[in-house]
Amino acid sequence: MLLLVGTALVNNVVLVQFLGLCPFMGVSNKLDTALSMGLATTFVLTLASVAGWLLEYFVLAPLDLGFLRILSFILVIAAVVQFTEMVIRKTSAALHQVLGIFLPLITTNCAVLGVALLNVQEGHGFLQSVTFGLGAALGFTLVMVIFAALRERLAISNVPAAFAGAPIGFIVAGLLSLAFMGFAGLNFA
Amino acid sequence: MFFFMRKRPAFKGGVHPDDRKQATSGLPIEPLPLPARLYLPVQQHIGAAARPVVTAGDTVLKGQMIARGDGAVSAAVHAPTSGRILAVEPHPAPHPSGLPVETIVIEPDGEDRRQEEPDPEHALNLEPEIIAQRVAEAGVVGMGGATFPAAIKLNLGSRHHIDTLIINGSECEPYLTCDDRLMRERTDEVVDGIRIIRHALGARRALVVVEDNKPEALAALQARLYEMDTIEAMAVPTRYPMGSEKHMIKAVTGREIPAGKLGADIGVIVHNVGTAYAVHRAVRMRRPLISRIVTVGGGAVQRPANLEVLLGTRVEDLLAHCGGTRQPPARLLMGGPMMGQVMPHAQVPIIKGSNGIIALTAEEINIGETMPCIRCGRCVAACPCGLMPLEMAARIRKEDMDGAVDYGLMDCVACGSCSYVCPSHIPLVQFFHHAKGVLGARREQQRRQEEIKRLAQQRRERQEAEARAKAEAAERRKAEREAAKRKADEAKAARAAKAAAAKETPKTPAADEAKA
Amino acid sequence: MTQTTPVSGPHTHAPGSVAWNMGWVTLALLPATAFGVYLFGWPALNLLLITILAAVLFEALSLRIAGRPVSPFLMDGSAIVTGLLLALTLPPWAPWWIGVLGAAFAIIVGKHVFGGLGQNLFNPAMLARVALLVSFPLEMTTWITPSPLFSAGAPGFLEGLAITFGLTAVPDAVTGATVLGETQTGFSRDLGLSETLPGVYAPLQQALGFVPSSLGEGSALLLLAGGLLLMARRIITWDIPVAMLGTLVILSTVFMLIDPERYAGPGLHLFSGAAMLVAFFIVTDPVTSPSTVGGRLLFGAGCGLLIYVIRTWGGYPEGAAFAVILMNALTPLIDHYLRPRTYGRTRRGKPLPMKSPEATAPAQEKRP
Amino acid sequence: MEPSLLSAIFILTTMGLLLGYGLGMAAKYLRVEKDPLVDEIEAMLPGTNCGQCGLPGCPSAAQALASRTAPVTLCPPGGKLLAQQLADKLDITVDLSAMGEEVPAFAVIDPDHCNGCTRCYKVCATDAIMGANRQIHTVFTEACNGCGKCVEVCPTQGLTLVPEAPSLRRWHWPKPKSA
Repeated sequence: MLLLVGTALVNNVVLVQFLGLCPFMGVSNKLDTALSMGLATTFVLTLASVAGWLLEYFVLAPLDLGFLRILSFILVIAAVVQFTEMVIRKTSAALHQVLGIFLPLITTNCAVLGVALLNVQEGHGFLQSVTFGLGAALGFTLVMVIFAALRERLAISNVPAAFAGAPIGFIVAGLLSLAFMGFAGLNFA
Repeated sequence: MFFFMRKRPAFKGGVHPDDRKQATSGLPIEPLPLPARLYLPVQQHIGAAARPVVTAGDTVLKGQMIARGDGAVSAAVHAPTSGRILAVEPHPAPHPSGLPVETIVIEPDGEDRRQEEPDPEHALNLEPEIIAQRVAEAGVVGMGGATFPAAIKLNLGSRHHIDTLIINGSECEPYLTCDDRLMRERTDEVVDGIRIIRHALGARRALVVVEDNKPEALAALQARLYEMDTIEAMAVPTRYPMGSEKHMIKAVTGREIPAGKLGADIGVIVHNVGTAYAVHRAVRMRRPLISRIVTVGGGAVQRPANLEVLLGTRVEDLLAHCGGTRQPPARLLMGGPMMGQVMPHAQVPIIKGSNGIIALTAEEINIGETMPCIRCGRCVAACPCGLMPLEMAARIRKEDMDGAVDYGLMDCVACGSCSYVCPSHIPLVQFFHHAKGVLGARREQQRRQEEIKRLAQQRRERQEAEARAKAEAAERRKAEREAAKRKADEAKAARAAKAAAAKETPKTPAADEAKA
Repeated sequence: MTQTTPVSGPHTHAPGSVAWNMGWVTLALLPATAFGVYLFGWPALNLLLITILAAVLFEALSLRIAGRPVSPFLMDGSAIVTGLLLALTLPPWAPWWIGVLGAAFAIIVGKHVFGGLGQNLFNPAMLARVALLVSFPLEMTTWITPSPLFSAGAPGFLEGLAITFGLTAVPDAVTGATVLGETQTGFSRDLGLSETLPGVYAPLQQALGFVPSSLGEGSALLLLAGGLLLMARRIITWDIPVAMLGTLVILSTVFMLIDPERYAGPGLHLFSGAAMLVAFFIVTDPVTSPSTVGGRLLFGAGCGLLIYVIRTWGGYPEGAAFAVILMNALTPLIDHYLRPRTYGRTRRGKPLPMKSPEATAPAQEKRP
Repeated sequence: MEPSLLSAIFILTTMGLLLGYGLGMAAKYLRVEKDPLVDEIEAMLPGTNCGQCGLPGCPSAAQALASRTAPVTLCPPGGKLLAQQLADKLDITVDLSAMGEEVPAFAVIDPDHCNGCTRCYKVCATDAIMGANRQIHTVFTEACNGCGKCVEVCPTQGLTLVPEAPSLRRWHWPKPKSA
């Protein structure tokens, strides 16, 4: 449980470890698309960390094919993402049309691969890697939703033309990570 | 200190503007002398404009109908006095835009000869339909400012089970005292009007609702209603917008009208005190609606007063009667300061819905420079409909009208409480009026585009039908020509065969040629 | 001149304006500021004036760059309030460039980048304080033991100028740690509260403010008085301060009952650090707090919770600034979901169901 | 070839095959027909094929919009309203302030110039013009959407596009100035 809160808040995937920034900036214009993007990434990320662990301990470690780790992880993640995209296209074409290019882009989302690799690097057991993956994904979704609400508020306020759109988005993201520094050194000892 | 002991608030939100009625609440109603000209617009009510039935040069009697209601939702217009019709032409309408409206101009002849009127008769044994029909003929509309044709509400009685009739005597707008004076000086006629309306609607009980800042009116009504069991007078706390139909129903019965429904759907109908008085004169006295009581007030008026004014009298005549203005008013309003409208100039006529002419000075308006919205939430607390004015205004500012509708723009009754409390002096209500106007224009454009798409579709089908018909016709003609050719070939072949046969029998060819 | 162009809506208005609000906020802050200046002497006054002046200058500069009319916006006093609030949270003898840099960050990045008054997402003063705390930890944590203005050890006017403009180093003898700082170091040397507190914490003294603290946060009682004045004048609403201080008290009492050695009591949490200043003057900033009562209650409770979490388990002794910024980030989310119930609709927005069955019985037969 | 290289190639190929097969099955099971977007956009367009967008007709305009090769402001008869709807549909934000708050305009025939040549009502997409051979023609303002094709065709310049006069019914409040 502590690990879950730790990865979600203290070293949040996006704002502290700066992973997965491109969907974070790209899909956060509207609150509901950000939420669905977050959920899609949670689904993929948790599956990826589970698959990562299985691959590591049943295939790569016994045959010490460590060098294959990134390649095989990416293969599995791509498959899971492709599957997710098909499910979303089938269930709601509107959502698929809105998420657009960012859905297949989850494959290249550095948070997904990053978390899977971190799992192996930290030597997490099965349960730990699942909670780590879930915590990172929940952190990602939480921050996506907060950031989307902030950007929706910016959309209706008259931001000066020079800053409108992406620039103010980057500034707010910076300030948000400044705020998340407050959680630095948080330990429930 | 006794904050908690106050009984359940009448409704959420609302504001407490200083009512500033002292200037005119003590003054009795005084009639306005006959003006030189009367300008009667054909559009004095909600719904379709009335259709004029007189032309320039006709002479009319007092009370004669000069424009007939057009269609279901409309109201007739009558001549306020006898005289000659000068013209039926566009004149400036009593509207902030200053745009013209079709107006019937009457030149009074001063004799005030009345149309022969059937004598008054006992109204309470009339059928509701007849009452509604008389009210419609008399051109009675909601006198509180909404000007909705009253007859339609009376007919609602037959289609819905009405258990409560509320007579709105709250008059929550500052400065206005016309209803107050009406209730005090003409209590009997008002009560009689209420009995007629209650009878027409078949309502179980009727409540006359008066705000507690008008004790004399309340006392007058209670004295008169003492022996009646079905009609009572009821005091409600002074709070703006108590006069709004939705909030009066909530304050009196505790029930809320579901969104998109009418008061009648939950068994409640609201009429203004002025409407009750007009119904009394229409049904019992058989007099059409030709005059109304108008409060002339505001800091810029020399001598504020409550005047009984013929419809069509120009505002400049009222102001002249009240001694003109001490200083040019910052804003000349028709109606109260909260929901009233700015008049472009004083050459606009009084119509059925104008309950007040208020000439305000700049201090009274407390004009402040508009600053950006600081999201303080006072407008959210003040909104009696439970909306978020700041969010709606922010979206309208960004031309996102649908976003404003999602935040409840269509539930807004434009009472003005939010703009009243806004520390940044933002004209929130004008944003909402603008948005509703744009959405109305869009719906109109959408309707026209569908219409044009249908026409284009029709034309295409007509052209295809024509083309098909032409093709078939060409087909048929070709077929006929072939048939004809074929017949001709056969005939030629037959003739050739006969000719050949004739060669073998030379003796009879001459006869054949002569015959052929 | 009579109004001829169409102007809609109410033609009368309640008293009050943005400048009026800001004026009252400044007034309510004066007692605490004066006490802070008295407590920490000339350097504190210098820092205060420099910060406010810098804030006003940067406001004018930003307005000119944005091409906005300078006078109405400058006169509304929002820059003065931001400068004042920022100065009150700084260490009393901080060097002048801390004040100027903080004012620049607050006004430019905190407010005008978003589009000026009313458009910013985070409280400018707190944003600047967080930025300064993270970038200049040393200058931001040199606390001074109080040496009242004209008492013996206090620096004179010239010395004050020298300290503020960094000519002479701050003598170590004078520095001291705030109570929260003391408890933090105590835990790092795993001393229980019973050992560290007696030497440092005297409740009455703490409340009155004769303790090392930042410029304006010392006297909790004066801040409380200012806050109640604002509430009485209806400039701020009661919901956020009550929710925040309430949550802080409840959490600290519960945890104190669990383990008094590890967790400080409500008294210390309320009267130490920035709790009072934040509760009445910073968290109630209308621009960055939700606009519904329910939203504000949740917002206040969130601030109280985060302040407690960061103070007790976090890395920084004083978490108020971070807590405010984090909750400001949540405000758009709170406003999005917590909306008032519209008349005639259920809380989810659907029209109310028709309670009494639609009796369409024609009126005839029930005629009396 | 060391054994680990061999096993690496073997593992990757099997995983590739396995996952490929799994996705193939999923693709068949989750198939979706033609992209319904084009028909929806076409349904939104006025359908008068007036060609003012520079494309031969509304179906090809819909095609261009779906493939995002044409801007949403391409359809003058549709005006600002259609542009806004198309922008929402294709989920692109577009700055509509460039399109003026246009007032609907109608064709009006100047009786002195009209010689009844009937060229205009042949080309009118919505049959808004009525008139027989060598008779003076009139325009139904209700049916005319101001596409302007008849104005070009008229030999005697008798046809002009006139904006609708402001009326009390169509007037609405201007947007207030905000600080």
